[in-house]
Amino acid sequence: MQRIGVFVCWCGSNIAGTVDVQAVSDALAHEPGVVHSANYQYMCSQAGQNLIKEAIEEHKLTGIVVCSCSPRMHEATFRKTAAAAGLNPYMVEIANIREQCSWVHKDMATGTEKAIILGKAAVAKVNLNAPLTPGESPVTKRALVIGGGIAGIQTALDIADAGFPVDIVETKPTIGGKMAQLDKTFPTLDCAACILTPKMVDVAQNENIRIFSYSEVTDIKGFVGNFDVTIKKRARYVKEDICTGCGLCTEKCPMKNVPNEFNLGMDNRRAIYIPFAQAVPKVATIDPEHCNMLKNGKCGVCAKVCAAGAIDYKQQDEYISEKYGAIVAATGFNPISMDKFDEYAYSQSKDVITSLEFERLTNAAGPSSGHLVCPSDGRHPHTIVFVQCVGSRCASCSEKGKEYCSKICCMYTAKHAMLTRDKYPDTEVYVFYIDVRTPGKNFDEFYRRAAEEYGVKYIKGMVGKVSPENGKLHVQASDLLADKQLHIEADLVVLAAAIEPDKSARPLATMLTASMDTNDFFTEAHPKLRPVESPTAGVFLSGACQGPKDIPETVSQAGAAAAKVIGLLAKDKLTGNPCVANSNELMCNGCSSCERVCPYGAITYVDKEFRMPDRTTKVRRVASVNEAVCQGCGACTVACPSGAMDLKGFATKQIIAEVDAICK
Amino acid sequence: MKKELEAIQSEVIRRSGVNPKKCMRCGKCSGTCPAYDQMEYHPHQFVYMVESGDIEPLLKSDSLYQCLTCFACVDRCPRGVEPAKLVEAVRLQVVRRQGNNHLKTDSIPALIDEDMPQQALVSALRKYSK
Amino acid sequence: MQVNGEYKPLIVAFCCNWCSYAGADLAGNNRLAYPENVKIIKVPCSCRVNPMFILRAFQRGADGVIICGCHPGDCHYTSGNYYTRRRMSLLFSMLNFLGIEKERTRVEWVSAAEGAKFAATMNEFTEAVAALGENKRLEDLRCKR
Amino acid sequence: MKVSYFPGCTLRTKAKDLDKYARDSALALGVTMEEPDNWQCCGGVFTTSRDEIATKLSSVRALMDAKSKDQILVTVCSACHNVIKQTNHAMQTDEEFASRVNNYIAPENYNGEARVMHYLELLRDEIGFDKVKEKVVNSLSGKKIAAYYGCLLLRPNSVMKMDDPENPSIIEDLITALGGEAVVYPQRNECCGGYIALENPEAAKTRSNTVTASAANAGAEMIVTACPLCKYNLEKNGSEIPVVYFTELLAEALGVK
Amino acid sequence: MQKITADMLIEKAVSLLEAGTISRVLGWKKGEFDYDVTPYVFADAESLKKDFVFDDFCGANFSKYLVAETRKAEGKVLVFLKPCDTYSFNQLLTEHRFDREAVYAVGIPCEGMADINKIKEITGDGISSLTSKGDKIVVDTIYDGEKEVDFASVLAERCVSCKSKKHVAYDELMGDEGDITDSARFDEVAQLEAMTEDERFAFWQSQLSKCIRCNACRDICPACTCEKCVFENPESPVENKAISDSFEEKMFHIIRAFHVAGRCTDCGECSRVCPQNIPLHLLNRKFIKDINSFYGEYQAGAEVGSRAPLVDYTTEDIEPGEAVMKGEGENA
Repeated sequence: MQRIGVFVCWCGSNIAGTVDVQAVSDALAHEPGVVHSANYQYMCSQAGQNLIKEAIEEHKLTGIVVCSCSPRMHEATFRKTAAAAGLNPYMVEIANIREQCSWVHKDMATGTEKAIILGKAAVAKVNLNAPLTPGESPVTKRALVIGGGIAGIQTALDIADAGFPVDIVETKPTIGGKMAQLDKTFPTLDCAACILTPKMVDVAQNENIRIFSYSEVTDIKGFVGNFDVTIKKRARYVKEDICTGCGLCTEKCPMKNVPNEFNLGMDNRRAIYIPFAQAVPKVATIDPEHCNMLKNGKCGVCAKVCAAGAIDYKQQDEYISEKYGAIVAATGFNPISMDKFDEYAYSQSKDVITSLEFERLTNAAGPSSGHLVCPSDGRHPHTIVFVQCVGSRCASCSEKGKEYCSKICCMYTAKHAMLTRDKYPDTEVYVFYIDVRTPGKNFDEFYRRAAEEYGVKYIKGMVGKVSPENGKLHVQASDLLADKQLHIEADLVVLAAAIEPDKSARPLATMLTASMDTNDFFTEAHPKLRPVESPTAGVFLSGACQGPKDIPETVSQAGAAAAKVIGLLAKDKLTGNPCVANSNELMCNGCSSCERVCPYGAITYVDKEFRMPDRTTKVRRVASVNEAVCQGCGACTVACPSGAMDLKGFATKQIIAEVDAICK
Repeated sequence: MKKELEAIQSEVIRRSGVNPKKCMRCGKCSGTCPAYDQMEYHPHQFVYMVESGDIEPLLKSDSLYQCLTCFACVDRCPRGVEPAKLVEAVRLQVVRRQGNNHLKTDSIPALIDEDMPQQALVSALRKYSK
Repeated sequence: MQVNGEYKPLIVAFCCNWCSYAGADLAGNNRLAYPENVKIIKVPCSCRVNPMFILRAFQRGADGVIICGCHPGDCHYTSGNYYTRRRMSLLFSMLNFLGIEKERTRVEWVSAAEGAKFAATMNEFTEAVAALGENKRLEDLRCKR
Repeated sequence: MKVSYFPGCTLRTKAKDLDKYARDSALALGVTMEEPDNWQCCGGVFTTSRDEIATKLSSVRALMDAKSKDQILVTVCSACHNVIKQTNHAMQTDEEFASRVNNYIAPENYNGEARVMHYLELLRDEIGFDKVKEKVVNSLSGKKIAAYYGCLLLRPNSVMKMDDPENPSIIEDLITALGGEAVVYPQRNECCGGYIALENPEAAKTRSNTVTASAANAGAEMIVTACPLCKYNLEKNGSEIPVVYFTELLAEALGVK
Repeated sequence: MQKITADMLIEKAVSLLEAGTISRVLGWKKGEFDYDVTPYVFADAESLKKDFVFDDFCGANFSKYLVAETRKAEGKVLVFLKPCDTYSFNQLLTEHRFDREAVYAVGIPCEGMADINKIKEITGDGISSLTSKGDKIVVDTIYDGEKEVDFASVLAERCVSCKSKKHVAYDELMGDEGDITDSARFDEVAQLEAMTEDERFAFWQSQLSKCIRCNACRDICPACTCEKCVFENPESPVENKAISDSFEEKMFHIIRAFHVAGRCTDCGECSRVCPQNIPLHLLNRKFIKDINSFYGEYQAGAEVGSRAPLVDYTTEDIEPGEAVMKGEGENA
């Protein structure tokens, strides 16, 4: 039996003005389990708190009820008071007789009566309370960053700077991501390589950072502070620690016609390759699909020319297991396929290209050494048409495009148009736009410069059809302001393809039990207040995997995610919310209903031995709640048909006791 | 008159099954329309004018009879607006009225030659007349 | 329930901790009155409300039961109120099927900013339940006083 | 196999070749085409208006006939195909429309259960181009042929679902199967001008010339089409290269011309 | 009459026993009366030949028995599953209630089962024997001698509105596979929905007041396989083992229906075993009908691993207020 103390607060006249506090404390004194009942002007004051502490000691109270303002106001205060007097803080219940009684009722009699009932409900609940202790779990002080683009790089650098070890897992042979493929960056036009490659070198040289390139995450288990991750290092057939990156093998390899993915297939590489000069790690990789030695055992040139002896045709995929305290998703984006938009003739003409291909075409390290040429025949283009929103803001068909705005296209197109006009003043540049969206520091000014100073022809309207005729591209489009249909003979058409999350994000989200939206962008824990966290504890979001972003935004978010990770890793132990679900194994059927409604993946199943009535033992599958992950919503308790699942602090019995007290 | 136009507007929207509010004014329909140069009001204007209730000029315009029903605007619209269906719904508003047939059977013989397939005649009659 | 010979409906309101309970507090802050026979029970999330709680309330003499949670999409636990929505849609439809007056049960989404909505909802719901009179169809005579 | 076959008005008159070669080729491929009793003209164009009921009844009757025989309804003319397929789709998806149609045809009831196929789809999906290729006796031996789809075969794509409306391949694949060389050109899925030829021959001429010039530029020696009106417009407006029905090409290759 | 005979099933079972594929057989055993058939576990050919029956009175759905039976001993259990039983079988697998590997499932066709109460309505009590003959059942009674009844006229209610003749799970199929049938099983629910609130209340009040809390509906239900039922758990607020008053009757049946909502395959066993003939399946069907109308067609047990509607959601789901209106309005 509990020994309960009741403390009724006057809150000056806030409560006492409408509620007869003496009558309330008198009435509650007779409730089952109540051994002490008092009232005081301000329970939250130091004097009021002392009153409570003294009563706890004097009457050996095992639980208290404070009839006062909303628990949202002072529950924490009174829990601390109780703890200070040696009482478990979760043995405190608040009856909200201010916000939900004295302030909404005018009549003293009704107010008093309701306050008594609310008090009785709180007493009834406290009678069934049990001391709760928040679970503690240790924190592995190491972070995993999945994705080695600018988002992953920045997050890793910031975490490493705070002194925590970080691993980056990147599927490509090098880190750098999309930014490494860009030429210049808006709105300042600094060269992407000039600002990115020093950061890549920093990553390589940072003692706290390990890079797993050409690798992928294949399994994630565990929970916040304690993730167990399996990383598959794909065989690159080159010993990473021995290869010096001299590049001789990539010159001697006889397989010359492998499409170079770094240049989006616009030129070729060899079967053994280093994606680009500043790759990190600067190590060669053999592409097993094209290597003759690996395919049929005939060749071996690279091994012969490698002075360091780094080539290893027998290399196998390697699986690495590591523990992490926090995981950052930084899986980035890709332009969508242009297959479904063939009215723009992307598949029919080499001179219809995407904006990312345009970046490579203008990049000094690109397939044309930075000379802007028509990919079909290498001639200099005189008329270039840029088409905006290809597949963005497209609601007609989900297989075709994306309903959202891709956010970055307006600005990079302004950049492309401006740079083209700057370098080749003899070109005519048209930009067909629906809206020009430039919210960002110095963004609109940049766009206006393209139009005003560089003479880029911005046309409000849309291209309807591109027809490759006689080596030219016949562009048919609308000019909505002039109310005309235009026919332009262009040399090059550049499509601003919508961007979508990388395909690896969906399986990763499944492994992380992190939620995603219908477009496969990761969902944030709160769209405004927790924008870099996933609802799944210990999982953070960096860059375009959360939504379309430009570089400055990505870097800010990357830093924010790092700050959150550092905040987590700085703790030695994680203290949870003790009001968590718990499963009664004897009653659990193992049916998985609770697991399916849990938004946090906090419920797993274990096979457990049970003694049967006939003294044999049988193994049954039962639910097990990970208290460090459970947030205590209670969805599982109702999904469970047998009532095996309950919620500490809001147990079925406690709530029923409140219902009974109120309805009595 | 205003009331009447509003009634026509809702009738056109109902009949066509098109929601002109979905239009984001990109103009791709007009960029793609093969009959653009024959039209006084262009596909995107049809959508906008129906949406805003400014239907009267459309009812009087010859543009109603220039649409080829080739559905290029329908297929290429990024928002699924289907302008061709609106053009048709407005046209029906006109030709369904007594004596408003755009193409009269009497005038056909002068318009055809011996090679012209029946398909052209029945199509045109169905489009232009009631 | 009868209070001094006068019928006043007893309403049990289950409010989620994050939105609706805070909405009720805000109604108090703004001194927006609603009937005193509305009694609030705090739950972490509307999805904690088991149909058993609702039936228990009716059994013990409640005349109406209302469940308040965050607006769909705003759940503190991301998906709790979506489950509430399904569970209560089916449960209430079943109660209606059994001939229990559908006006006695309700789900309302009330955000922490909607103090006025909370008070208005409670006034309106109480009125609707009052119009039905006492809960006879789900009463338990043993629990009668 | 047996299929229901809706020839349409033009195939009975100005486009007898399109019809004859389709039937002969089908026989050669082991397909019998049965005409529904008392079919009526489809009307040439599909009126998209949801309250246009009466003009769609002829299509519905043909569809019901095919349903009752449990046969695929096949059309050769692009226009008939477009009208019937769109009508069937409306019967499947627009409940209000379907119920109004069903008021007319009561006591019978139809809700889009029949399958509609263009002859080309029949070749591709039921017979298979591989099988067609096996049956070729007179290979077109590398003749450069441009497929002209026009608008009616492919659009609206959400209903027709025949091929990628912007980058189709069904006729090209047929040409290749028959031994010809398919020429791809950008205007193959643009309109020829259609029925505008009646009132505004100039506009039709502009459209048609754009199409034929585009095909000629791409090196085509011949244009094939499935639509009598397309053929008329392209020829009438002075195509430099011959325009033939795809069925004629097929019959020739199969040795039944 | 059934197309498949007891002899065929015995032969199958014996051959599987002899081959060592299975160690025991879950089957129907002859009872005191011809219509009184009980589930039984046969361990050898002899007992099978002696007591195994299969006729128009073998309605029992064996899926649930597998939960307990598979835990009892090593080796596979042979179970004969009628089409409707296979749905329960799958649903139990979805909920991990038994080990699939411990079962050898043989799908058998079903022509529908007879309802003894319907026969008694025609022939009166005192039935001494029942023999199926084509589309007739020959009933011998101790008072009136032999009578013939049409099989079709005494078909159990759940078989009249059979939802499927197609098996959704089996290791082996005997006889021909059937199809999912176009059943009118929601008609009764719709009729009730169309009544006034007062009429509905009166209907259920009179039906549920017949309840004697024998728990037969729960004990037979393949969805009620809880290790401990909430109604028998002293820790639970609804614990109540005996009939008490009209509230408890409703409480029991509402909570039971809610607990199986989205999981109930509509096998109809609850109504079959109810000694008071309460149409309990209507409660389950109401949930199924609502689920179909609110969230799209869903058939529990149609496939293993499907996500039940109550542990699923979409952001666009119907609001409870509208749902209640839809639940009573859309009868068509």
